[in-house]
Amino acid sequence: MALPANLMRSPLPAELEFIALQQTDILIRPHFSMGKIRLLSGSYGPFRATANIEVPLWVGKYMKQQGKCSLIPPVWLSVEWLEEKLRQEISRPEEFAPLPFRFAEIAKVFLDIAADDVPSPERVRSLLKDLREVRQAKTRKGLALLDEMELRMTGLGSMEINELRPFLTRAMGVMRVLASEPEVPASTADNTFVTSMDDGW
Amino acid sequence: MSDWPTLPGGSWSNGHSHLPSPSPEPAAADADADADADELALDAERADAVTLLVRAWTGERCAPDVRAFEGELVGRIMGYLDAQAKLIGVLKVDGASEEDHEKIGLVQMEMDRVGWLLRSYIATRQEKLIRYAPYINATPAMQTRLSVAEQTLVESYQQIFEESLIRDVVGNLPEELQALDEVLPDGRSMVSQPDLDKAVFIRAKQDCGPVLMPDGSSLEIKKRGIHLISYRVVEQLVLRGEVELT
Amino acid sequence: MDADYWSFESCLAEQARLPCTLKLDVEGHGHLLGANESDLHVGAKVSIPMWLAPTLILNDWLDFNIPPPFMQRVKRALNANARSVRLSTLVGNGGEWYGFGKLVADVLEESQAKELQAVLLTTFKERFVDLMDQAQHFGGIPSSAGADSMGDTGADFREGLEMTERELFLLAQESAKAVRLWYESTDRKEH
Amino acid sequence: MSTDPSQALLLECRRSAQTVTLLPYNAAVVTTLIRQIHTIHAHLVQSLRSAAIPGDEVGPTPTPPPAVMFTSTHHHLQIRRLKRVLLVYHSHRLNMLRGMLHRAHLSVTHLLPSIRPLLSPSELTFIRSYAQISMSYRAEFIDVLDIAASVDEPPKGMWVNVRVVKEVGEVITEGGVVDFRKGGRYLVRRGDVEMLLVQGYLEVVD
Repeated sequence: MALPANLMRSPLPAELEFIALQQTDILIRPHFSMGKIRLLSGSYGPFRATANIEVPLWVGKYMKQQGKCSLIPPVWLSVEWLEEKLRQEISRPEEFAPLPFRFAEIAKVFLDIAADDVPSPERVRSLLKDLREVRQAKTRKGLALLDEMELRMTGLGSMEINELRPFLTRAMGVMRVLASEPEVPASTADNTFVTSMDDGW
Repeated sequence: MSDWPTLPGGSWSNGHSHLPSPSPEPAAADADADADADELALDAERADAVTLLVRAWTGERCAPDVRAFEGELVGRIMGYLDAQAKLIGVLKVDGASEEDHEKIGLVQMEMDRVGWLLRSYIATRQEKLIRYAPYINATPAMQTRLSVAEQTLVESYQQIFEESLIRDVVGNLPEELQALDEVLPDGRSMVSQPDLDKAVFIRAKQDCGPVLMPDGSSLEIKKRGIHLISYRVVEQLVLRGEVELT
Repeated sequence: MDADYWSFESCLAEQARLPCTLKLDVEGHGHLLGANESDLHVGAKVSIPMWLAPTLILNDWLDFNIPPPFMQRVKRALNANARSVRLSTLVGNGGEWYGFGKLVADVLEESQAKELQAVLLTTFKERFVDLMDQAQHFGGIPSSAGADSMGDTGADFREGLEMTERELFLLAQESAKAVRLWYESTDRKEH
Repeated sequence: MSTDPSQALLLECRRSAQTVTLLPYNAAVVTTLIRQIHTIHAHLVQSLRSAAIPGDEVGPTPTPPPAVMFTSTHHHLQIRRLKRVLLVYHSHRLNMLRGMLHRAHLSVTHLLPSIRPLLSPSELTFIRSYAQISMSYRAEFIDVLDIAASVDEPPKGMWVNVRVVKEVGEVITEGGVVDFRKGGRYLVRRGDVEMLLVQGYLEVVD
């Protein structure tokens, strides 16, 4: 395969992380100065040691790993915000509390390479884990509503959707076949007979 | 060596390179989280070349069908990568300033990332083209979605694939059994085509109003709504960009 | 369950045999039809693979009744508790219960077909959520052996599944494992 | 019941897919099935010829007796079934070969030694031709990108500036060959020089 079968079935988690790194803008506090730089994805800078500046998450990660800046966590990546979301998640069993679409990927990058920039990172990590489990239980309840036509999953994040994709698309395919009109061979005796005749035998 | 449309000369070190569409300043993150969940839910609306490539890549990876090849975008990105590679080659030799070293690292990193994204986009298409080669070669509407190089690849693939099956199988059968494109009594065809009824995940970027379902019922698609639904039902919404595959 | 001409699973599914009775006299290839003597007469018991049965039935050369995996006692067991029925025992290891059921429904007359398809669909809807639970349970377990704390590897659960369910279980397990490995992987070592 | 030849081929496909391994080409069973098709086809032609009442060309040909139509329909479907099994077996193998070639970065010389005895002559031709058409497709991009390189994992590697502390000489890296001369400064992927850093030949310069 030009692309392995499992990739054809669904993007990998690492690929979703790549997209989050590319498509998410964050604030960083540089510890150095550098002139403006124009890249394909946009132009960034000039960088001054005093001023926070917005860059794509992959640029922030790159500079942080070089010890050149600290990352400023988004407002939702905090104990207060996540505790409130967890309460909402638990209090409304019928729907998913709105979270940033790529929250799982963004949170992981922050906690992996910039935990020192995140206040009480371990508490944030465990809140995220709790949120994941509550939402997973909700997803399972929602699956019971799956039919061959459609399933609404508003509020789910990209990583949560991706984990379900191969299983759900296949399950829906099975239901569609089971519910479909009979696939009946159109041929009747003479027709089959005729086709065997006019095949020039 | 194919001549990729290189960008007007640009040496990034003094910030004067002129990309055809310098990206608009990225939308500032909305500080007040709850004020507008919209900002949280949808990616910042960006239109730079890499964002467009991410969209093309996601569309190709998540759609059962072969999409139209993004020839202009790919050409532009190839030109950019070509120009940057030459620029970095020059700078590495004659010793760049400290600041240039900084910038080389970032530019090299972006080239790695964009290079991988482009290769993955091409490989994803290649896999679908090869799987449905006979159908694509027999359907002009599909061929228009391919680059010239892809058309050549798909035509030669069908030829060598069928040659092998002829030598090992059908070539050794009675003459009236040698066809490789028969339609069976129950309607199934030997020429497989993309299953447009396959379910896909979509995320609505705006209110799309009601959509007609195969059983005649109608489904309301609201902004930020996420649905697992048959691709055929939402294909037009996807192609018009009102919903995105995810 | 995959109807594509080039799918070997679809070919295998069509090998399932349907017990039928002959409605005409035929000489010379009884053995091909799974009978022991070669000349067959009206009423002879034959077992026909599903790639052949539909056409012969539609030409009114065969009669058949609902095969064992879809008889009343199975329906009663499914009605009682669909999740505990071991479908693999009904169609043999590697058999497709749903796939075979749909092929049979395609040759039943309309009302019987609708009724059988309803049984297939509700059974699948009731059982498939368990597939996800078990897969996430065993796919998501860090220990390499994929066994949970009680050493249960889910093998017993998987044994009872028919082929389509097993395929779904593996899809869910592969996906749960990929996400778990991603959460466990870290860039920290690069720091 | 003993597995009939077509079942054997299909189960080989399933086992090969589940274990992701290419099995030896089963020429014996393939030949048996092809021979079976010819035998049945001969019966079919013969039974059709005997059913057509010779000389009566005028009126519409009367439909032959049910038993003959039953037999001819059975034969007709059986040879199409056997043809399908053969085609499915062969196409499954060709697809597996493609995957193996891509994992070998389209290098036939690298791939062949390990699988050559497993292949039918036409499969060998196929894999060579496939490598050729893939290489010419690759040539379209090669001045900027190598589309034969693996795409399984997005790039994570980070770039670092290093200085050469002890003489190293030429090293093959993902980005090509680098000649590390003592005292020189180079920008390289961290992954490529991890060992040289650990052994003190190179040191990271910020």
